[in-house]
Amino acid sequence: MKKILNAPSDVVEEMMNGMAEAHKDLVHRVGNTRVIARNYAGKGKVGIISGGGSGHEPTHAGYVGKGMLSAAIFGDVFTSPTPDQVYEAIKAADQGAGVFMVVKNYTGDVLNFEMAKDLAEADGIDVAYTVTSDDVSGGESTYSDGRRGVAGTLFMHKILGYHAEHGATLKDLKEIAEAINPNLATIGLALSPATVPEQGTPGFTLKDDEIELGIGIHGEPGFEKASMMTSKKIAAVFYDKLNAHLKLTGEEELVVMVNGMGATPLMEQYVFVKDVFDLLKDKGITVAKSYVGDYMTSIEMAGLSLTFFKLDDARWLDALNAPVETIAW
Amino acid sequence: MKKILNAPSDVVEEMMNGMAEAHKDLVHRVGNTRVIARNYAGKGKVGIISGGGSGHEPTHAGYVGKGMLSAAIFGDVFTSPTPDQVYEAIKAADQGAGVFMVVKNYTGDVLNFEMAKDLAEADGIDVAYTVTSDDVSGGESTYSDGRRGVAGTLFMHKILGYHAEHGATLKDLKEIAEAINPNLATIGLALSPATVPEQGTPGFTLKDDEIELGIGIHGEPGFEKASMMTSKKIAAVFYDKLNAHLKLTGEEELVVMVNGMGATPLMEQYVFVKDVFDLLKDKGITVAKSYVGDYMTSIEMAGLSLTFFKLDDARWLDALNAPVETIAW
Amino acid sequence: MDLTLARQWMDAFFEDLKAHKDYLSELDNPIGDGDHGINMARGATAAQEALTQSPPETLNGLFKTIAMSLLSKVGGASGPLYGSVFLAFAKASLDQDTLDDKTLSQLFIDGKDALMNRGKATKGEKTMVDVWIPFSERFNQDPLTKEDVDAMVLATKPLKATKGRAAYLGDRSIGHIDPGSMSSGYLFKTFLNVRDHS
Amino acid sequence: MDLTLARQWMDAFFEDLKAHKDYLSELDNPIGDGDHGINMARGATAAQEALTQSPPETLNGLFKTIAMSLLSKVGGASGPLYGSVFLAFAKASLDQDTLDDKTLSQLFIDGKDALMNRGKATKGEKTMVDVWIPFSERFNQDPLTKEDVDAMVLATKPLKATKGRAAYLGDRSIGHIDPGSMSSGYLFKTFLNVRDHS
Ligand SMILES: Nc1ncnc2c1ncn2[C@@H]1O[C@H](COP(=O)(O)OP(=O)(O)O)[C@@H](O)[C@H]1O
Ligand SMILES: Nc1ncnc2c1ncn2[C@@H]1O[C@H](COP(=O)(O)OP(=O)(O)O)[C@@H](O)[C@H]1O
Ligand SMILES: [Mg+2]
Ligand SMILES: [Mg+2]
Ligand SMILES: [Mg+2]
Ligand SMILES: [Mg+2]
Repeated sequence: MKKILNAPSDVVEEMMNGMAEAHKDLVHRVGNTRVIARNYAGKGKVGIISGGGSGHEPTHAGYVGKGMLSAAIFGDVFTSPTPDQVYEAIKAADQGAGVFMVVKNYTGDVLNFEMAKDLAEADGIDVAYTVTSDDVSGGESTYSDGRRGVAGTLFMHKILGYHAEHGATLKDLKEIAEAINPNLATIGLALSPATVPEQGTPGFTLKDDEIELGIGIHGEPGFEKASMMTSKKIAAVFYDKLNAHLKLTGEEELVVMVNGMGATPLMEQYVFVKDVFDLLKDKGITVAKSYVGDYMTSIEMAGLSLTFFKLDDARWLDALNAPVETIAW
Repeated sequence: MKKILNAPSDVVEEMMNGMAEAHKDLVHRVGNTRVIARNYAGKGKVGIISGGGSGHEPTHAGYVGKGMLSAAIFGDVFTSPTPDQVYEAIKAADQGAGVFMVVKNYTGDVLNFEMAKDLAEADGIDVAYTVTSDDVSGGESTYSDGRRGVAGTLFMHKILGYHAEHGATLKDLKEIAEAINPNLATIGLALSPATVPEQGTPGFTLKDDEIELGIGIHGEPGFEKASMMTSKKIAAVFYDKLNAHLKLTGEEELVVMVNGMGATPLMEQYVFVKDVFDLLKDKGITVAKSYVGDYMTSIEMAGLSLTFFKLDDARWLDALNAPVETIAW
Repeated sequence: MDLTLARQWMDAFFEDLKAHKDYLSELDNPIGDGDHGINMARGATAAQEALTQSPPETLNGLFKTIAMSLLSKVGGASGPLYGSVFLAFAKASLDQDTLDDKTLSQLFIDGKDALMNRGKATKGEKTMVDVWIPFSERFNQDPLTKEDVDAMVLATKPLKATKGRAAYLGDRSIGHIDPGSMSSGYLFKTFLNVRDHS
Repeated sequence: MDLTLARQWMDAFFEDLKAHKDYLSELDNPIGDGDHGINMARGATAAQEALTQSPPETLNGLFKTIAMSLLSKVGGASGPLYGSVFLAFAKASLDQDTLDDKTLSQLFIDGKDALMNRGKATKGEKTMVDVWIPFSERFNQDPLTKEDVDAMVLATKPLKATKGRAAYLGDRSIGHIDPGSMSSGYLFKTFLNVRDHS
């Protein structure tokens, strides 16, 4: 393992401190907790929080700021945060109107956030939450744990953050979140693995010409190992998977996100997004907006994910287009 | 070589098209040229252009937009653009007040931009330029080619872009550029190499526990191969190199940039910037602003660079703080 | 089983978790994210520290301290799950100085119920539930041995996961031992060991 | 040397560049960025295409077409440098139907001057200037052989670079052949070959 670190066990602490100090105009670390909160309070408005294991930077703290998240919780690398820390974020985010949690669908995340909700409610803070599950690599799983929350979650952050800033209640936000979730679909692939600093060895291995399709953001295996293929071919495979979920007719408007997993250069991401655009054009589908870059990473994993967000509601686009004051959006 | 591509020889074309289409609200490709220009014209103002080899994304096109660059030229990967293409950018950027070129100190870049200037002047367009040379890995070289232009160049883009937007003339910009350049100092390191798609094999090799200090953004060897060391130690080595050039007294205000080379996750970059902050605090030096992220990459090289920008002129900070409308700043 | 013995049990469990840290993570690699050992070892260390710092004076206090340590240190799925189990243990041992066989049996049943309540997993979904159900059910019937526990853990191998991270793998989860079941196995085996050697 | 022969020379040069594409890039790896072969081969292909598309009818036209192709296709340092060289060749052969030895000598001197003018490099800085100076100076004196050219190219090996990318290496540039000198060597050797076999 070759990484720029001091002690591997201190990596989350040190990263948090670096982040808070580098961007002190926007955010701060809450005491000694695993929480980074925005400086802008948003008095009287619902706070939006999110979090999960570390190693997905700039997710989540990169999206903390006016118009998006109120606070983010850092778990250990690839490990859900603990309930006491989520509760710290709830307290930091609460400005009198309650706190809405955006949880990605991982058993650990769901359980820990739920426990934090129990703790907060015992202290009289209203908490509601949504669980995103945009990953379609498992196909149409009938069991709830089969679909992970991945990069599409960021649209949830952005849109809920916009509405919270404009005075939405917990109930409003829950409704908006439930309307959004079925319109999100993401699929990813890996070319090379990530190494958790405390583990020191890669989470999986791939041969020289091998890729893993449908991989998760923690290196969870995908639906298929395949030989390296062209960008055009990957775009076609991904399109089919996303389409199987979204059932596109050609009438719809999409928001597209190509998300780099960490080590994949923008060069490849832009080559790929062009192939996606060409495919969508063939199908007659309109791209209303697109995002390309490292939004939700998997440490230094090489690979990318593709998210389609079907714009069932035209107001979602306005919410996406609104300015925010964050580190990384 | 495992990359998400179609034909390696088409990578620049395809990347440009992807970039232009993904961000069509901000930029467009100029015909079939190797130029991406901003949609905002800036009538009557000096245009600022920059460019170089591809493979440094989001540099340069990511910084094209209102308040920063007017246009960017894409050379082949790690290869200077040709004079005819630079000339296309000059034509696209010229809004009647001439064009200012920001050139990084590489023989190829300088020669090709100079030739383009000759071409443009023959057609009656006024052109001035500056050559940035912020890389201090060669020590205080007496020969002009010893110092490369690297990530510090981006502060030049930002500040000149701001002044151009506010009506500065070519002459003004040349003066500002010459005042800035000596206050920029950058030093980088690599943990693993980059592969130019058309070459297919890494540009250099490093052993499992080996790093290269002072590396350039094209994989040019640095001043020393060393064993892997802690982030704190790297910060100390880099500080000494930058200090040798800037001769810091402890009185000054700095802008700090930690720039990821491509494959190095933000996690490591934030750990490292914290060590830099701690060092600067010890020396009594104030950090006025800081940047952390992949600003000027070297395809999928792992590593980072550290830039100190000494704020000799307080107006530079205002220029840095001004908003821009670009893909990646 | 009194406080001293229960404390011995817990210490043996924590030592086992730390000793098998790498092994538990390795089990988590092919069907999870390779951190189960790290998570549990972190929790074990924290719990041991908490117990040393303010040694509990009751069985209830022992299990509660452990529950809070695991909750706040383990993270991942196993944190709240084991946390809930030990909260249930604490509840079941409230006002008890020693745990007789009947209370112990209830304790394991309550632990299993808390686990299933928190995690919503049922039998056969390839989670630690699949060792908690047989262990708590058979506890009162047979004289359970360490070999029995090993067999329960091993029985998770052919299962297809439909809960937890391993569920993302579908059929590819078949043929691997469930890491959480292995760590629960340590809990059961250290229990049998302490009980049988006292 | 008339147009036909000059065209043969140029074609031989381009074929050499393409044939040694990988070798030239390999030379550029340790002291540069490993693209000299790619750059020159790209230029060679472009020049050959341009020459096929509209075959030049004069020596001046031949060299000018090549200059423009290299300028617009090579990129890197070598693009404008070779571009300037061939622009100088074009100028030196203006209104000439054949190149006698005196004109040829002047042609190489003008090429060298254009190169030095554009690149600002002087003797001993480990650039192609270090083969252009001896070749153009000795052209009129000795009957130069391919072995002489090889020796000139090899003589760049012990030099320390102070111009171009290799300058970033300081002392570490010593001990490597300069790639641009190698490609210029191909230009000289194909010249000698075409001249001597006609
Ligand atoms: N819903 C659930 N109910 C019971 N146990 C579960 C559930 N989900 C996961 N587990 C257990 O948790 C173990 C994984 O724990 P761990 O690796 O620490 O957490 P994570 O999966 O978050 O990385 C699995 O082996 C399984 O036994
Ligand atoms: N200032 C200069 N004058 C003359 N030749 C130079 C100069 N700088 C570089 N060169 C030549 O250019 C060659 C490198 O060309 P190339 O690799 O194609 O370009 P780049 O260095 O931009 O990648 C060097 O080997 C050297 O011979
Ligand atoms: Mg985990
Ligand atoms: Mg080059
Ligand atoms: Mg795990
Ligand atoms: Mg080169």
